[in-house]
Amino acid sequence: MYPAPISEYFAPSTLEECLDLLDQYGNQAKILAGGQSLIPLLKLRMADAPIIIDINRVIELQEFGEKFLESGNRVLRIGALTRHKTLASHPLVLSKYPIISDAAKYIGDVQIRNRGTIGGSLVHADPAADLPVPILVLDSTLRLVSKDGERTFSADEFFLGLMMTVIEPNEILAHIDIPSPQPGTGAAYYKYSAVFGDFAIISIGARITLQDGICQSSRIYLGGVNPRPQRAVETEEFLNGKTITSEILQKATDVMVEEVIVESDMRASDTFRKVLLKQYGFDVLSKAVQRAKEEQI
Amino acid sequence: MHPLQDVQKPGVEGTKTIQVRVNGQIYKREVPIRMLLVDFLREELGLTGTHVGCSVEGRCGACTIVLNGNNVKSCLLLAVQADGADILTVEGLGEPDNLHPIQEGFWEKHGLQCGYCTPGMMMSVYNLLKVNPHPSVAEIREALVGNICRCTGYEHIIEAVQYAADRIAAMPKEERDKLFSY
Amino acid sequence: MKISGTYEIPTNSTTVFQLLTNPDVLERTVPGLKSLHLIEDNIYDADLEMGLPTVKGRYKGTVKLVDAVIGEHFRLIMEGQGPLGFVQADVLIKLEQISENQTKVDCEGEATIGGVVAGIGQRMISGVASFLMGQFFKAIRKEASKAENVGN
Amino acid sequence: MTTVSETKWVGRAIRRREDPRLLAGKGKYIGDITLPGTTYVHLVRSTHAHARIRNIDTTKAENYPGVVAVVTGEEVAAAMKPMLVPSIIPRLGGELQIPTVYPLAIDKVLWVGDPIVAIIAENKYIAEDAAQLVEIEYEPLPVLEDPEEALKSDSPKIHEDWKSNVLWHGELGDGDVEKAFREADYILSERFYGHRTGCAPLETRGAVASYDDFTGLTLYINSQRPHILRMALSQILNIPHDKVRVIAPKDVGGAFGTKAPIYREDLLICYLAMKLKRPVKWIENRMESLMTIGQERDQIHYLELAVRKDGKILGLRDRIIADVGDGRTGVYLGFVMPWLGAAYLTNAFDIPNVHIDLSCVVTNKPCLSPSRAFGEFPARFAMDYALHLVARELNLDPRDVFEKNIIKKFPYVTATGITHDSGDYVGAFKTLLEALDYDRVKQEQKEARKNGRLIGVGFAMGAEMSGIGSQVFVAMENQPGYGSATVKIDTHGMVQVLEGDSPQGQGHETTIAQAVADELGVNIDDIYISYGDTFATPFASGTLGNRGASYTVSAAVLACRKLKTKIQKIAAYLLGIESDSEEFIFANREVIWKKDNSKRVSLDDIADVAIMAPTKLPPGMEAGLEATAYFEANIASMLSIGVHGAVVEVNPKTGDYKILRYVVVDDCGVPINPMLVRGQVHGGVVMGIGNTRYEKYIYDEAGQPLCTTLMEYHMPSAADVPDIEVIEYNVPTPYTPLGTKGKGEGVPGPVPATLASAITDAIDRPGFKLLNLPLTPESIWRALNEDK
Repeated sequence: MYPAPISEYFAPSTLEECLDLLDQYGNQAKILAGGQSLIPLLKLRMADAPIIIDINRVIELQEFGEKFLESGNRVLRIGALTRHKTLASHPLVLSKYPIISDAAKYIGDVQIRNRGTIGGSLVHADPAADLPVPILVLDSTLRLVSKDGERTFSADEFFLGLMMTVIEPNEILAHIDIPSPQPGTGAAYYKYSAVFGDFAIISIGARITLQDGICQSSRIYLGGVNPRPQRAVETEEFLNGKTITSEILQKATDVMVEEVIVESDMRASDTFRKVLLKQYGFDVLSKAVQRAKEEQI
Repeated sequence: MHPLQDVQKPGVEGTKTIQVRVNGQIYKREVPIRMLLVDFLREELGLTGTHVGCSVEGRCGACTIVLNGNNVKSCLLLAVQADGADILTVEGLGEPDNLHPIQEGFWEKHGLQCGYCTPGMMMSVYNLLKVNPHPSVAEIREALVGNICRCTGYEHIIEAVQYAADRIAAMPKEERDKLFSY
Repeated sequence: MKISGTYEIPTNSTTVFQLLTNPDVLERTVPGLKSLHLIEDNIYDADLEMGLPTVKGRYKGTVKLVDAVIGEHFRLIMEGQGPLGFVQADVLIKLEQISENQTKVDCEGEATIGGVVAGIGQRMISGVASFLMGQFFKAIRKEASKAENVGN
Repeated sequence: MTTVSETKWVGRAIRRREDPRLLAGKGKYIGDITLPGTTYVHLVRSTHAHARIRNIDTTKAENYPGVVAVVTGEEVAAAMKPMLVPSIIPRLGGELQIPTVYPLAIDKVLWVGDPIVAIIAENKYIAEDAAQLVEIEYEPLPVLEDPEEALKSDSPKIHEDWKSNVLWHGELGDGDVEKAFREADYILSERFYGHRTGCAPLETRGAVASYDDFTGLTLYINSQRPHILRMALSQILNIPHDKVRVIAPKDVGGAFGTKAPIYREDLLICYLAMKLKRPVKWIENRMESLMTIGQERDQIHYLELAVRKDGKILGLRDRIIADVGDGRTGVYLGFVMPWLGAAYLTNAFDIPNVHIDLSCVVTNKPCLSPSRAFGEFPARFAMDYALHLVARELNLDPRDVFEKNIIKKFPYVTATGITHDSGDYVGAFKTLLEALDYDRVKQEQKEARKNGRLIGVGFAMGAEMSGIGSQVFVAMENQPGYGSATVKIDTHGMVQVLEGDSPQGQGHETTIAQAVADELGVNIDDIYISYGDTFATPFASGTLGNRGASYTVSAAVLACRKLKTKIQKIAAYLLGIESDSEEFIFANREVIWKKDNSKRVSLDDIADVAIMAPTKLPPGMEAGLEATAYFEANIASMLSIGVHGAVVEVNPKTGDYKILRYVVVDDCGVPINPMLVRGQVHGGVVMGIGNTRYEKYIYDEAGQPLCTTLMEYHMPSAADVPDIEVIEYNVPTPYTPLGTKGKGEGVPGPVPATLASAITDAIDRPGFKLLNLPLTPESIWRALNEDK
């Protein structure tokens, strides 16, 4: 299974060059980052790429680290070319944002994590992929750039649906900014899959901010359940303002299972997905709470 | 039926000249842009130790190589992407009369049967032992998720990795470093 | 695979019927439809690029409108074949006017996807189907508003 | 002084001799073989499960630059006979309907993946480009996916000229079944379902063919049985046998049965080479592989057991309905596997009264092809799990029910006619329970339950065939069952062994050499093994069904013994001894007179005399040092026992389960190389776990295969499976020269019943049963919530 003929290959080393190419070729070109989804699609001839723009050499897309924005807010900036391997194991992620490594360390396998990028994963927007959920849970901001300028979206605005995002053909995702957590915040992610490292049958990501044992705010997203990671708004509302006990988390899990709209496929039925959400929802919420107490998201 | 017009016109086949270092040797070749790296290694360079098992999505890992220090699947890369890269394939791991401890481990512990997954499997073991010289059984199992073996049930592969780890641990540091120069 | 959906269109059922059965409108509204030519009564030749923005398949085939009762219902039978396989759909579309300029459209049917797409994309197919139906009815709503405006 | 024991190789866990080349990346697999001027084939396959082909337009494909030829079904059919020639049709009695088969579809397709058009191009990328340009118009026909539907008399016929959709129907059994059921205290009656799954080796199929008018056809193919294929090619393609040479590559990337049949593509590739007079290469891609080969096990058992209240099984009735797919794959036709599963249904148990009614039904799926635990996988599940259900129903310890029913006297012939040669099945079973620490686990189970943890223990048996002798094989596959080998001592005193089989990772280069080294008293490095080339090796049925250690090794041993007689005569003559032929010891590359150790001749000298200086041979003796032997055991068939046990923990909320321990007690007669035997058992168990829990070929109602990549067909990785413990419990068989028996083929068989019984024991709730495979967490959760 081999790709159709490709007539041009560009490997720009600067963002400017890259944006020029996108401006010139737009629709005809495909951006090649990690290639772990694009190359299979090309082999299956389900995607067509007469022109390939390989962004692996673009320095500006490789930023990684904490940064102060002009607003004075501190963020974790993750360049679009950051590999899953870094997200799974970087000390900064492990110590301050473990929800990201929760998700990144079980993406596929070592080889995929060595190659795959966060930008590729988010733009591909596979509903069962691991990274969209924590990015949504952390209220991240995604910066898209093109020759025409920049656009910034919240993660929630970025994902439109099944494998669809707001990104335009002449744009590229430059980086993701994850806001520094408020004090007392913890977050966690869990995936249930058929075999180790496989796409999620269900995944759950939760962030909870606690003050004096009371939930100040929360954010919960569920992956693998339908065409786009789904926010559990009612569950969040249920938790907000409540003193967190194990009983409350159990009830919150019930609310979550109740509110989520789940689809069936051959990996699992809708009913069984709810069984899994019920089983693991509580664990994820508990872990988020525990991390809130330890100030780790 | 009416012809499916424009989409089925043959695309124009572009080519590009690349230079790659494979197992210490430099190769310069003009390749079609669409050529997969695994085909470049196997068919252009004749390094047929790297295998293809899943054809599409890379799940099987038989084509695993070490590229610029990381184990990756060579069926999920275009050859042109490897321009300027430093690659290790199974052919560069050891010599028949001077096997790498990983190869020795697989031999001693019967870590292979049909041998088809073995080259890719050993590339993943290479990457594992480079960063984690004393892996636990669970760590070995997780490090090999990207390499399917259909013969061994993995039991002897795990023993092979442990054997190699022990052998390597017993070596002086310079020798160890030489074993993991990729 | 079952397909179903309910959509509301802001015009009366006769207009909705006309929109949904008018090849010119369909050419504008069906996502990915490249061309539609009448080949005999109620049977059209269609060239369709179906899928998502990033993942597409090209299909060539026919669209048939049968059992049509103006303003009430019709069946849409589609068949397409392409390099990636085939699509078949048989959908009963029922119209119910719920107010003067509001019509409820009920779609109920079966679709079969065959070939490469079925073999690798099972967990995605129903998502793609509902996305495409959503896109279609969104476009039809626009057409309906246009028609209403013209009418007014 | 040299003793025999010092040179003994059999029984030693030595490293394999094939490994250095494989470890260095120098293995030679089918994909590595490319001849000068090679063209590449890509097949356009049906996207419909059942349809008439209204039109095929290949014009654009033909005009695509780099395309050498585009070929459709009628052209190929005109050049050959229908593929199912009499010599490859099994003769198992019963009622058989045989489909007409040609390499490419003509007029009609019967399953998604049915090959329709072959594109031949200058390279493989171009062949695929052109495939995109082929336009096929289909007229869909009703799709039959359910074998029970297909059985109904008003069902459409998949093969229109047949009287029904039943490919084969027949009955097996013996004894007074009616009486057994009349006298039973309890009758268990359940429907068991085994899903479609199989072996899928990591290397797909592949072939390289070349043809010229002088040497004829040469086909390199990763086949398990090159000789059988050669014979069939000659007959089907109407080429004289001497103009057909089949060569299996030195290295084959696993097969597990899937590379044993004669496939339509094999014939096609040969035809294309003959047509084009250029080498033609086809390497199956994974997608076509997952929709074409390696699918097995798909059957329903309506099983009834007549049981005495002490757990003794008095009789068995089973109605089996097997979904054999389109039934068009050569040699097996999809029905030999279910038939064998039926023949082996009673497994390791003494059940005198048996009646089995087997219907093999065609559907719009690919034909079943053999997969390790050939035919036995669903049958083992039904039989052994049923014994556990009996124990639960009668409130007996399943240990006692098993022990009561296990075969104790050998040889034993089952009611279905299968001969168990020898062994100690009860001993192996008891060893397993000891290894599991059964009583303690049962105690721990009680403790764990108090803490809300559900632990269970289960077990099952597998009496696996260890090769099948001609008595059975001739009927089963119209082919001999003997093992064959030629042993030659060359001019340098090196020993060459030629076998007619063709291994795929089993380690023949090591195990055969171990046996031969002992026989001839040479070092293992003095021996080289040749196989795969039908122009150079003796005829044999191929590497399959655990034949290696039972039959092929035995043939090599017998060939050595034939040769030894001659060598001893030469030695006696050279030493000037008056001696009977049995008076020499073979050790250290020397032939030593037992009566006087100082009288010895080196093998090199004997080889030199026999080959290079025949004038020095005893008067009248023929020159040369080689012998060929065909080994046939003096019994219809040999079996070897494996007993599996597992301890699992189940989460009753999700049905998820974890295997805490998996233990196998295994008998292979005499292990030639215990390390290799363990490897076989590990691999077999993990494949069994994959097939039981993770792997399923799923079809939708339109017959579309939904698992056509390894992202959807979930082979377990190292992180998905437990450690496997193996305990040897070997009883040498008296029916082979070394007491050896083949091992590995049947290992996956006992896995589903082992896991199902352990899970059932963990749940321990009246009425809870797992009657359908696979055992996924969701299926267990459903079973848990259905019986409430």
